[in-house]
Amino acid sequence: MSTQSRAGGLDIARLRSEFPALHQSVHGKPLVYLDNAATTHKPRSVIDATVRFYEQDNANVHRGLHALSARATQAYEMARDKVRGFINAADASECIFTSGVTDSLNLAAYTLGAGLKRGDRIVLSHMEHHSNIVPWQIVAGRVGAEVVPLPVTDRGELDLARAGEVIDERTKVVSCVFVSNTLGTINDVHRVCTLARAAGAVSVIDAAQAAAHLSIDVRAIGCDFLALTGHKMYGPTGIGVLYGRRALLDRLPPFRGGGEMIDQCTFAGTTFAPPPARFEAGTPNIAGAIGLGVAIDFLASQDRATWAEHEHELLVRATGALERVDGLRVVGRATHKIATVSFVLEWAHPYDVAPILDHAGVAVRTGHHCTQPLMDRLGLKATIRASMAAYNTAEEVDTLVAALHKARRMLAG
Amino acid sequence: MSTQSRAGGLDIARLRSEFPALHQSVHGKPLVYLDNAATTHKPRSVIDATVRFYEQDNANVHRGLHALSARATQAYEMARDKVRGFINAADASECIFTSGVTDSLNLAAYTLGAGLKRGDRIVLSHMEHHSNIVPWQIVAGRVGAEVVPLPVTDRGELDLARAGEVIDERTKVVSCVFVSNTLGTINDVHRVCTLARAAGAVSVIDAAQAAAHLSIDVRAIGCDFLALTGHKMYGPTGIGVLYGRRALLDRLPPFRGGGEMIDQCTFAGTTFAPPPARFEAGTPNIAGAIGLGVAIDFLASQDRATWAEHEHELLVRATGALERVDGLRVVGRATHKIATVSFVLEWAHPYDVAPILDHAGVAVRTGHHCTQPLMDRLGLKATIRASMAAYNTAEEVDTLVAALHKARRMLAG
Amino acid sequence: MPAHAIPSIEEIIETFELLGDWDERFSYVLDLGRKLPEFPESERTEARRVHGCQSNVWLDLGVERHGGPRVRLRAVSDAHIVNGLIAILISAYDGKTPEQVLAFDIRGLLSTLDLESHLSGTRRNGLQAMVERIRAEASAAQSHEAGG
Amino acid sequence: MPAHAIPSIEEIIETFELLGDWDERFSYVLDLGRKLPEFPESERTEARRVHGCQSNVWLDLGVERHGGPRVRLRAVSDAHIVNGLIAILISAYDGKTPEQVLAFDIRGLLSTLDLESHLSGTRRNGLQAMVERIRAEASAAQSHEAGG
Ligand SMILES: Cc1ncc(COP(=O)(O)O)c(C=O)c1O
Ligand SMILES: Cc1ncc(COP(=O)(O)O)c(C=O)c1O
Repeated sequence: MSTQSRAGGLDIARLRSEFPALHQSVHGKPLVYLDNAATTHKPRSVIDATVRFYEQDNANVHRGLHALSARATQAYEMARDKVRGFINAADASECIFTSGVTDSLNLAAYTLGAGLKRGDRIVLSHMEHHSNIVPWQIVAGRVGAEVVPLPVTDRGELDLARAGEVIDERTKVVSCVFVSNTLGTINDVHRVCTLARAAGAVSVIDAAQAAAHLSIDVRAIGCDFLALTGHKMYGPTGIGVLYGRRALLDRLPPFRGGGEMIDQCTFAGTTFAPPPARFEAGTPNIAGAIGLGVAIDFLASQDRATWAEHEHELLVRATGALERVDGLRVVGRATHKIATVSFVLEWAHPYDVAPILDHAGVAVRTGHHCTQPLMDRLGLKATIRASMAAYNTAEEVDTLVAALHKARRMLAG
Repeated sequence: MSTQSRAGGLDIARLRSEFPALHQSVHGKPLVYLDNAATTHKPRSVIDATVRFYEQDNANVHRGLHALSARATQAYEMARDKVRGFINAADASECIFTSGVTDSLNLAAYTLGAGLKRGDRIVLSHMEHHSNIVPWQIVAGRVGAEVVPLPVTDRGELDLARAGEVIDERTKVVSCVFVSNTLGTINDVHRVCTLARAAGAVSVIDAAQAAAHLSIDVRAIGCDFLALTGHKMYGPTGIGVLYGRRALLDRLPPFRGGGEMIDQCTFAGTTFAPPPARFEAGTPNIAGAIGLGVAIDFLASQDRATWAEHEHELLVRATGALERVDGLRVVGRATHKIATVSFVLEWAHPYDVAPILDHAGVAVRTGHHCTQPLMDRLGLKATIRASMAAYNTAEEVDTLVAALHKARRMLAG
Repeated sequence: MPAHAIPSIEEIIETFELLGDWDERFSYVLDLGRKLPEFPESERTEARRVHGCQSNVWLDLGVERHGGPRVRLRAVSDAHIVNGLIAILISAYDGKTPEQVLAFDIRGLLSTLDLESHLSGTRRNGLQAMVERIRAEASAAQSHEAGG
Repeated sequence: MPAHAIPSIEEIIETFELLGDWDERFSYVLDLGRKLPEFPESERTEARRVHGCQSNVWLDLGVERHGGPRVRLRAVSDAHIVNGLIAILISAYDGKTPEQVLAFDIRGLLSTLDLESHLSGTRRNGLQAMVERIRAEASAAQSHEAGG
C-alpha cells in the first residue's frame, strides 16, 4: 500500500493506523472496506473514549449531585457543544441528541406533523432514504397531508428547474437529503432551503451521508432542521442529532415522553421543559454522545480539504476503472459527488457478485440501499455500491475492480 | 473491606474486581456508589465486548452481504436471543431493541394508542416513573382517552384491594412498574396482569429496576408487554428492549418509520415488515445490543440467589442504621423490596446533604426521582435515595450512615 | 433442459468434497444453476414469488400423493447463484418423502459452501424463505398423513 | 437579622482563602446562609419563584434608579446551602452598579467552593437560574441607561 495519497499531504498509512478494524483479513484476504456509506469504522480515540467513560465517569446525567454524575453530565453537554460547533449552530440547545438519523427524522416529522392539516403538502426529493420518507408518510396518513416527490433527473441530480411544479403554497415542509446514499450526489441544499423558505415551508435536511465528507454549516445552508447520525461519521452506533432552529423548537410539542423532558408532572397533566430537554426523554445514550463528540474532535483534527481531494481522486479512479469493466454501468452521474459509486452489471445480479467480492476481501453493499422510490425512478431493482472514506486507498479501488473482472469471468461464462 | 459477604458464597472482592469504575477515589475518598437505580456500572466483559465489536466486527446489520456485516448481524441477533432467554419469551421476534426503557414505553404507548378511542381508560399505578406516565398522557390527549392512577398505600405498596375501583370495562391498558425506582417496592405484577386480563385490558410492565435484581419470566408474569433498559442491568447506555406478545405485535402499526422496517416503499404507500423489524427503524444501536447480550451473559454466570440474599442483607442493614439517625425517616415500607432506600430528613433539604455525602465519596441521588405523582401522593418534594447493587458492601452502607451523622452535625447545628 | 440433469444430492456433496477451494465450489454451484429446468416467464406469477430482500425467487411447490406423499418443487431466481442453490434444493428435496425432507440437514450442506454470510446476512433472503416453505409443506403433508 | 450582617464579598473571599478544607468552607457557607435577611412566607409568591430542579428559591429582584442604577436583590431557599449561596450573591451583587454586577466573576468564586458538581449537575438549578436573572436585569438596566 502506498503510504501517501497523491493528494499531497495525506499520510494514509498513518490515518489507517488510527482505525483498528481496517487491519484484518477476511477469507484470508486483507479487508478492503468499501461500505462506508452503511457505516464507517471508528478511530481509536472514539473507542478509547467509550471505554474511559464506562471505566471512570459512568453515571446518569443531569439529575445527580455527585461527582461521577457531574462528570458524566459535563462530558455529555460538552459533546453537545462540539456538535454545535461542528454544524455552526447558534446555540447548543438547538442540538438534540437522538438515537440516530432515523430517530432524528421521525422526531422532526412527528413534531412538525402536529402543526399539519388535511391538504398540506410535504415535499421530499425522489432520492430520499426510506428513513426520510416513511416518517412523513406516517404523519401524512394521520393528518391527511400529501407527500409529493421533488423530481430527480436521469443523471441522479435534483431537478430543481421543476421544483416550482411541486413546491407550492400548500407546501408546509420540504425535506431533502444532503448527499444521496445510493448515488453519492451532493445536492444544493442551500437552494432547496431557499425555495422552501420562499414558499413559507419548513426545511429539513438529512445530512447522514454528508457529515463524514463535507463541512456542514446550518446557518449558511439556511435549513430549519438537519439530521446527523454518529455511526456514519466515525462515531458510535445508537447516537444521532437533530438540529432545529431554536425559535421553531420552542413551538414544537414533545415526541417521546418520560424523564428529563418534563417540567411538572401530575396525573392531571404535565408541562414540558424547554429544548433540548423537551426532546430528550429518558436516559440518553451517554457513552454514544460522548463518543460522537470525540469523533467530531477527530474530524476537526484532520486536514479536511486534503481528505476531500483524496476522496475525489478515489472517485475519479473508481469511476474510470469501473467503466472499463465489460457490461458495467455506473448509475448516478451527478456533477457533484462524494466518493460513492453505484453500478449495475449486464451479466449478473448484484447478489451474484457480492460473495465473489467478499471472498476477495472486498466489502461493498448490494440492494436498493433503502431508496426504493429512487430505484423505481431509475428503473432498477438493485445496485452494487462502493462507498469510499478518507482512509481508503487507490490500491483498494484497484482490488475492487480486479475482483469485478474476476466475477465477470466466473459469471458471464 | 470484607471479601466475603455474610451471604455465604458471595465473593464480593472478586465481584467488584470485574467493575473498573468502582475502583476510584472521589474528593480523595474511595467511591461508595449507591446510585445504582440511576445506572449501574459495567463489568469488564461488557466494556470489552464493545471494544471488540468496534475493533473487529463493526459493520451495519441485516442488509450486508460481506463478512463483517454477517458477523455483526449474527452478533446482533444472538443478543436478541439472549434477551429472549433472559425473560423467557417464547420467540426472539418478540424482543424489540429500543434505545432504552423510555423509548420502549413510548413505543408501547404509541402503537397501542392507535387502537384507543375517546372514553377508553389507561390505568397506571401511582408509583410510576414519568417515563411510564407521560407517553400515555400524550397518547390519551391525542385520542381522548383517560389516564387513571391505581392507588398506592402509605407504605408505598400497590393498593390492589382498590384495583376494582379503577380497572373497569372501559380499561384498555394497565401499566405498572415491576419495582419502584423511588421506594424499591417489588410489585405483584403477576396479579396486576391477571386483573388486566380479566378486564380485557392489555398489560404493560416497566421492568427497568427489576432486571438487575430479580429474575423475570414474561410467561409466568403473564404480561403482554415488558420494558427493559440496558444501563440499569450492567449493560451499555442507549439500548433497551420492548418485549411484546407476538400475536399482539403482529396487529400493531409501526412507531418510527425508516430503513429496515419496510417491506415495499413507494411514494404511493409503504408496507411494513413483520416484527421485530417493523419496530426497529434505522440502524440500531448495534454495539449497545451486543453489549446488552454480554451483560445478560454476565448475569447468567452469577449465582443470582446469593446475590439476592446479599442485597437483602444490605437492605436490612441500611434500613436499620438509617432509622437510628436522628430526624431521619425512611419512606416506603413495603414488605417486598429491593435494596433501594429512600429517606427524608427533618433537619435539612436533600440538596444540603448531597454535597456532604459526595465529599465523603458517597454517591446517592436526591430529588423526585422522576416520580412526582408518587411524591405528591406521599406529601413529599424530594427524598435522598441510596440504591444498592450486588457489588455493594456492608462497609459502604456504614460509610453512608456515618456521612449522614456528620451531615447532621454540620446542618442541624 | 430436463430436471434430471441435476446430479443427485449425494453426487453434489461428493463433488463439494473434491473441490478444494471456494472459487471452484462457487463455480460448481453456478454450473448447477445452469441445469435448472425451465420456468417460463409466464409462470413467474406474483403468487409464486418468494419475497426476499436481495433477489427474486419464484417457487412452485406441491405434494404428490399417489404412492405416499412426495414433495415436488420447481423454482427459479433472477440471480445465478440463487439458481445454483435452487438446484441443490431440488436435488435435496424434489421427489422426496416428507420425512426425508425434514431430516435433511440443509444448513450443514450450505455451510460447507461458505456462503453463510450471504445467506444469513439478509433478514429474509429468498433461500431461507424457500427452505422454510418447503419444510412447512413437508410438515403439513406429514401431519395430513398422520391425521388421515 | 439585618442584611448588613452579611460580610462584604471581599471578606468572604478572604475567609475562603483562609479556610483550608472543604468541610470548613461548606460550614462557613451554611453560616452565611443563617445571616440572610427575613423573607416572610407571605412574600414567597409564585411570581417570585425561581424554578429549580432540586430546591425552591424565591427571588425579589429590582433596580434602584436614584443616583445611578443599582441592582437590588433579596432571596431565600428551602435548602440551607442554597441560602448560603444566596448570601454570597447578595454580598456580590446587592447595591452594586450594573457594570459591577456584570464584571463580577461569580463562577470563579463558586468554583473555589468546590460545589461545582452540585451547581452544574442539574440542568436548571435554582442558583444558576438566579445568576442568569440577576445578570439579565443588570444588562437591561445598562442598555436602558445607554438608550435613555
Ligand atoms: C422504573 C423506571 N422506569 C423508567 C425509567 C427510565 O429509564 P431510562 O432513563 O433508561 O429510559 C427508570 C429510570 O430512571 C426507572 O427507574
Ligand atoms: C441518507 C441517509 N438517510 C438516512 C439513513 C438512515 O440512517 P440510520 O440507519 O443511521 O438511522 C441513512 C443510512 O442508511 C442514509 O444514508
